[in-house]
Amino acid sequence: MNSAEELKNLLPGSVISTGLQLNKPMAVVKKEDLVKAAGKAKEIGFDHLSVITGIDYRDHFEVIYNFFSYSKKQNLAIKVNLDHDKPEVDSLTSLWKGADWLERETFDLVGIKFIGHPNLIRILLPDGWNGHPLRKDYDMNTEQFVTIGDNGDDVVSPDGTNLLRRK
Amino acid sequence: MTWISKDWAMGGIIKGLIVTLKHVFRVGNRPTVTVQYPYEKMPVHPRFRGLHAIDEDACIGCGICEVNCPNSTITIVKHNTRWYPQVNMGMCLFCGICVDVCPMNAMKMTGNYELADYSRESLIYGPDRLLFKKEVN
Amino acid sequence: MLFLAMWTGDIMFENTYELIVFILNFIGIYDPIYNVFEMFGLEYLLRIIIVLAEIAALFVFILLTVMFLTWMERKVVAMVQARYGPMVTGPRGLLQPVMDGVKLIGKEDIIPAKADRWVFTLAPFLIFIPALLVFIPLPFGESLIISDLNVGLLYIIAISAISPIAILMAGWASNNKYSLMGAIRAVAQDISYTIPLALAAISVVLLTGSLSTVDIVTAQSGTWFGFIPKWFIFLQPLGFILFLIASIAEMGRIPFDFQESESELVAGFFTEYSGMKFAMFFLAEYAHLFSVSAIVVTLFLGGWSVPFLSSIPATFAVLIPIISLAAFVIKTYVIIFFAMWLRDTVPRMRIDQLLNIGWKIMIPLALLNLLATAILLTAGVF
Amino acid sequence: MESDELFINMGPVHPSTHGVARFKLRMDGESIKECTPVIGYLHRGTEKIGEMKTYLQFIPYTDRLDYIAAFPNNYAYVKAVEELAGIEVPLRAEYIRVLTMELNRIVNHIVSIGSLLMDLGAATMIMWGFRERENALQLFEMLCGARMTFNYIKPGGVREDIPDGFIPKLNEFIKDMEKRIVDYEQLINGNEIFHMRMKNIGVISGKDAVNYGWTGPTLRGSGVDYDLRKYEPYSIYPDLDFKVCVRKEGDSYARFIVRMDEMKESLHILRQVVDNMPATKLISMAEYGISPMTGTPTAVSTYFPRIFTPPAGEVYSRIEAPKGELGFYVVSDGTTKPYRVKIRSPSFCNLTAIPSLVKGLKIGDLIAAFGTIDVVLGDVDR
Amino acid sequence: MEKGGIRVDPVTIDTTKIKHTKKQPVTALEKLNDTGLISTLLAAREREGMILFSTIDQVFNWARLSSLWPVTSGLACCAIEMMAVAMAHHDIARFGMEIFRASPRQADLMFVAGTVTKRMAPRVKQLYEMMPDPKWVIAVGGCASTGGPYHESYSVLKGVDLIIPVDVYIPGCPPRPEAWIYGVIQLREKIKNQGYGAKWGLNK
Repeated sequence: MNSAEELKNLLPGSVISTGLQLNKPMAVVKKEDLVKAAGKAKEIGFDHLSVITGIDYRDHFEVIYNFFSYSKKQNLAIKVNLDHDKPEVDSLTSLWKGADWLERETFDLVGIKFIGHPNLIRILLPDGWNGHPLRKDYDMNTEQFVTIGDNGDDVVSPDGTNLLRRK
Repeated sequence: MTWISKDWAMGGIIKGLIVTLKHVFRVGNRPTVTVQYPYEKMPVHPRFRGLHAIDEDACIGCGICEVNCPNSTITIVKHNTRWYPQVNMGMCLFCGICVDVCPMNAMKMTGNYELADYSRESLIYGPDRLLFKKEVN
Repeated sequence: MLFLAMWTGDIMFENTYELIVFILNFIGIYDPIYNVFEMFGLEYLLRIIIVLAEIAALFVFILLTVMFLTWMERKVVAMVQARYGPMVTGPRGLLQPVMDGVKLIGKEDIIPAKADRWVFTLAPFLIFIPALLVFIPLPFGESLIISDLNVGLLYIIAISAISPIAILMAGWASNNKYSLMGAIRAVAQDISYTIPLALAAISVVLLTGSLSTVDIVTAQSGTWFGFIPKWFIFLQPLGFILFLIASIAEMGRIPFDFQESESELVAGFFTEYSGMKFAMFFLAEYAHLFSVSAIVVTLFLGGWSVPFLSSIPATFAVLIPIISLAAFVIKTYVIIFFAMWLRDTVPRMRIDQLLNIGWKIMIPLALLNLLATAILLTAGVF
Repeated sequence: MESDELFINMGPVHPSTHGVARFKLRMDGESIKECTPVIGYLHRGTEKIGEMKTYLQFIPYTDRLDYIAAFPNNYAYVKAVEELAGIEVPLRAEYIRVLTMELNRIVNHIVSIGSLLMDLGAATMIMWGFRERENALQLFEMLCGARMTFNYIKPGGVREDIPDGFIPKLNEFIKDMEKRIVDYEQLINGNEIFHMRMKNIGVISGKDAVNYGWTGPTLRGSGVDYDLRKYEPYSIYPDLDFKVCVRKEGDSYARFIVRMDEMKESLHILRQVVDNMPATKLISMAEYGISPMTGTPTAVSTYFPRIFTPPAGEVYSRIEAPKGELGFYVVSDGTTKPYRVKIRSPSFCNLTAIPSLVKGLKIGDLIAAFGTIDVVLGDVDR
Repeated sequence: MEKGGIRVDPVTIDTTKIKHTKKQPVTALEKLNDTGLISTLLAAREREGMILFSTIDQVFNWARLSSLWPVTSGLACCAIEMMAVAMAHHDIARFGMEIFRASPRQADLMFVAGTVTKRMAPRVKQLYEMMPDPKWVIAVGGCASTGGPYHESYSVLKGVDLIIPVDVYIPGCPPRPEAWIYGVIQLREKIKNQGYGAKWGLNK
C-alpha cells in the first residue's frame, strides 16, 4: 500500500482519488480539505514540503504539493483542482513555515490565491506587475518597466521614458 | 562571558600565519599561477565553444541550425550566391546545439574568444566573417 | 677632520635644523646667506625657510612612502595569493600608485545633494593633516627629527585622537546610513583602543622617565651581556603585544577594519567620497600605517638605534645617520609587513567582540602591565 | 533603553549579497530587529522560457540557474525528461555524469567557502579556492567546451565521451586538491577570530530546518542525516561508497564544516568513479546523429531525434545538488515542448529561513549566516 | 574525432601535454609600449599636435587607462567569471584593476556582468549615475549586450545600452576571463584616443 492509499484510508471523505505521478504516489484532494489532508500527512510522517507547483490548464488550475518523509523515506504528492474563475485554496503556512515563500511564488507567477497566508504579496516580480506570467493567457507583447519609488521600493510603470535612453 | 574560550592561545591564527608565509616564499609547490594573458595564453581545448566557423562548401543553408537554436541567434542570409547562417554573437549562448544538429557537419565552433567590440552592431557576424574553406588535400 | 669629529659624539644635534645649519656652515655658505638676511633684519625668515624646507622634505618623504606602501600592500597580497599584482604600469607595476593618484586628481568631485557641504569638505583635510603632523616628533635617525618635543609621546597620542573627530564628521556629513554607521564604529573603536595604547606607552615612559621620543630611543641603545639589544620589547613583552594589537586597531586594518568593513558597510565612512577627497582618506590611511608602525619601533624596538653601533670604528662614524635611518626604516617595514601579513590571514571581528576585547581584556591587561612595571621599577629590578 | 530605529536598505547592489539580493533591515543600533529579504532582482522568467522551448533547447537554460554548479542542474532536468520518456542511459555515461557532478560539487563548495571568508574580510581563501577552481574549470572545458555553462548532459547520455588525457589530469587534480584542502584547513578551521564569528551564530534546530524546507549541507549542519544520494539513490550512487557528512550544532560553523567534509567525500567519490568507469568508449552525439544505423548500444546518446516528444504525463524528479534538493516538475502534453516546467531550487527554499535566523544578531552575523546558507541568486530568482 | 577534419582550431594542441604558450615582449621598448605610455603620446599628438592641452591630455589618459577601478556589482553568471578574472589565474591586478570599490563614488568602470532584469534596470542606471566622471561601462556577456538568452523573457531588459551608454561589449555566455581581459584592453585602447575632457563634452 503506498502512501497515497494510506492517506485515503485515513481520510476517505477528503481524498477523491489516488494514482501515480509517474512513479510517485499522488492523492487528489478536495480543495476544502487540503489543510486537513496535509495535516494528516504531516502526522503520518511527511515532514518535508518539497515544492508547490501551480499549473494553468486553461479550463482549471491544479496545485500540486510534493511531500517527503525523512523517517519513512517515502514520497507523497497531493493535488488540488481549482476553478479557473476563482483560483483560491487554503494556505499551508500554519503547518510549514517553508510554505510561505513557495505559496507567494505560486501566487506571483500563476496567480493562485492562498487564503490565510499572512503576507501574500508578489515575491519575484515587483508589486503592481500586470498579470501572472505563467498563465497561458499572459500577454508577452506588452512591455512593463520598473522604476524606483520613494523608499527604495519598486514601482511598475507602463512606459519606460524615465529609464530608457533610446528605444 | 561566552566570548571567552580556550582559543585565546591564538594557535589557530599562528598556524594560518605560517601557511600564508609559506605562500609568500613559495615553499613547497605553491607557485604563482598567473597566466599573463596578453603575453602568454592559456591553452584553448579543442572542444572549446567560441566563435562559429562555417564550412563554405559543406553548408547547404538548410536552416536546421536556425530552427534549433534556442535563442534565435542564427538567421540565414544570402552571401554571394548562396545562403549561409549569420550569427549574432551578442545573443549567442555558446551552447553548441547548432553544431550538434548540423546535418552536413558544416558548422564548427573555434577556440577564438577575442570578440570584444565597441558597438552592438559589430557583434553580428555575417557569413563574410564566419566562412572558411576546408583545405583539400 | 672636524666633520668626522662631530660624529664621534663630541657635538650632538638636537634636531634636523641644527644639522642643516651645521652642514651649511661646514660647506661655508651659511654665513654669506645669513649676512644677506641680516642686512634686512630678517634673520628669523631664514630660520623659517629652513624649517619649511625640512617639512617639505618630510612631506615628500611621507608621500613617497605612502605611495610605495600602497604598491607594497598590493604586492604582498598578491604574493600570499599566488599571483603577481600590478605588473603592466612601470617596472613590476611600480608606477601604479602614481597613476592612481593622477587619475584621482582628474576625477569628478561629487558632493551629495543632501550632504553638509562644509563639514563634508573639511573632513578629509582634518584627517590628512594630523596624519602628517604625527611625524613631527618622530626620530627617523640620529639627529633626523623635526622637533624633539619634551612631551613628544603625549603629542603623538593627542594628535592621533583628532582622527576620530574627522571620521565622525565625514560619516555624519555624508548623509548616508552606511557612512554614519562606519563612523560610529570607527569612533567607538578608536576610543576603546586608545586607552590600552596609551597605558602600554606609559609603561615605557615609566622605564625612561621621559616623554621625549629621543630620550626613549637613546635609553634603548646598547646591549645587555653584549648580545641582547636593550630594547623595551624584552622588558615589556606584554606591553609590546598590547601596543601592537591596539595600534593595528588604531590603523583600522583587518581584523579591526570597522571604519571601512567593505562587505558590511560598503566603504564605511568614506562611502560618499570621490576623487581627491577620497585620495586624501586613502593617503591618510597609509600614512597612519607608517606612523603607527614607526611609533611601535620607537617605543619597543629601539627606534633608530642599532645594537652594536658603538663598536663601529670611528672612521665609519660618518655613516651613523645613514645607518640609523636605514635601521629605523627596516624595522618599521618589518612591522608594516606584519600588519599586511596579518591582514591576509585573518577574517574581520564583529564590532561587539572587538569592543569586548578592548574593554574587558586589553585594558585590564594594560593596567596590570603598568602596575607590574611600577612595582618592579620601585623594587629596582629594571 | 529605547532608541530610534534605523532602517537600512542593504542591496541589491552590495558587496556581500552574492549578487542582487536585497535586505530591508530594521536596526536597533547594530542589532537587527527585523530582516525582510526582497528577492526577484534576477528573475529572468526561466520557467516561462521552459514552456517556450523544446526539451533539448531548454537544457542550456538550466545551466544558468545555479551558475556555480551547472552540471547538477543539467542532470536534474535531463533526469526528469528521461523519467518522463523512459530513456535508458549507458553505464559509462552515468559514470561521466556523476564524475562531472561531483567535480562540480567541489567547485561549488570552494566558491561558497571562499565567498563566505571574503565577506568576513579574509580575501586569501577565495583566491586560493579559485586557483583550484580554475584547474577544475580547465577539466570542464576539456570535457565539454565551456567553463560554466556546459550543456553537456543530454537525455540518453552525455554530449561527448571524455577526451584523451582527461583522466590523468583529473587524477592530478584530485591529488593536488587533497593537499590544498589541508592548506585551507590550516588557514581557517582553527582561526580563533573565525570561531568567534561563526560558532553559536545563526543556530537552527533540525526540526525547524525541516519545517523551513531546508535541504542539502545546510540541513545536514543541523543534525538531520539526509542525503538524496544515499537514501533516494539515483544514477550510480548506490554502487559508490561515501558517507553523509552531518554536524549536530546547527550553527554557521557546522554548516561550514559540513561543506569542508563534503569536499573530501567528493574527492573520495571521484577516485572511485575513475577506478570503476567502464572502458567501452562512447560515440559522440554529433556522429551518432549523422549515421544512426552504425550506432552501438554504448552510444553516448541513444538515438535522439531532432523532434522529441515524450508521452503525456507529469513527473517530479529531484537530485542532491551541491546546495540541496534540486527538483524539476515537468508536465508534458505530448508535444515537442513541455507544458509546464517548475523548478524547485534549493537556494530559494533555504533562503526562507533568513528572517528568523538573523533576528537579534548583528549586521556582520547576517553576512556570515547568509554566506553559510550559500545561495546563488540565479537559483533563487530563476 | 572529427569527421573529415572540418573542425578548425586556431591553436592545435595536444591535450595531454598542456603548457603555457609564452610570448613575452621582446624589447624594453615593446614592454614600455604595453604600459600604454608611448601609444598614448602618439595618439594624442596625432589628434591635437604637441600643445599644452594635449600634454595634460596624455598624462591623464595614461593615468586613467592604467588605473581603472571597477565597481563591485555582479548581477548574474558573469559575476562569477568577474571573480575569476580578479583571482590568481588571470589576475586583473596586473593592470592595476584589482581594487574593486564597493562604493560607486570611487569607481571608474562598471562591468555590467549579467542579466539586467526590468526590476534591476533602474538600479543599474542609478549606480551608473552615482559614479563620478570620467566613467566607462563594459557590457559583459550576451545578457547585458542584447538581452542574450533571455531576450524573449517578460522580465529582462534587452540590452543594458538601452539605459546607459556602453563603451565595450564582450560577447560570451559567460565570456572566458581572457576574453574579459581582451575587452579591458579594448577599453584601454579607447581611452588612449580620448581628447581632453571628452567625457565632459568639452571637445570631441
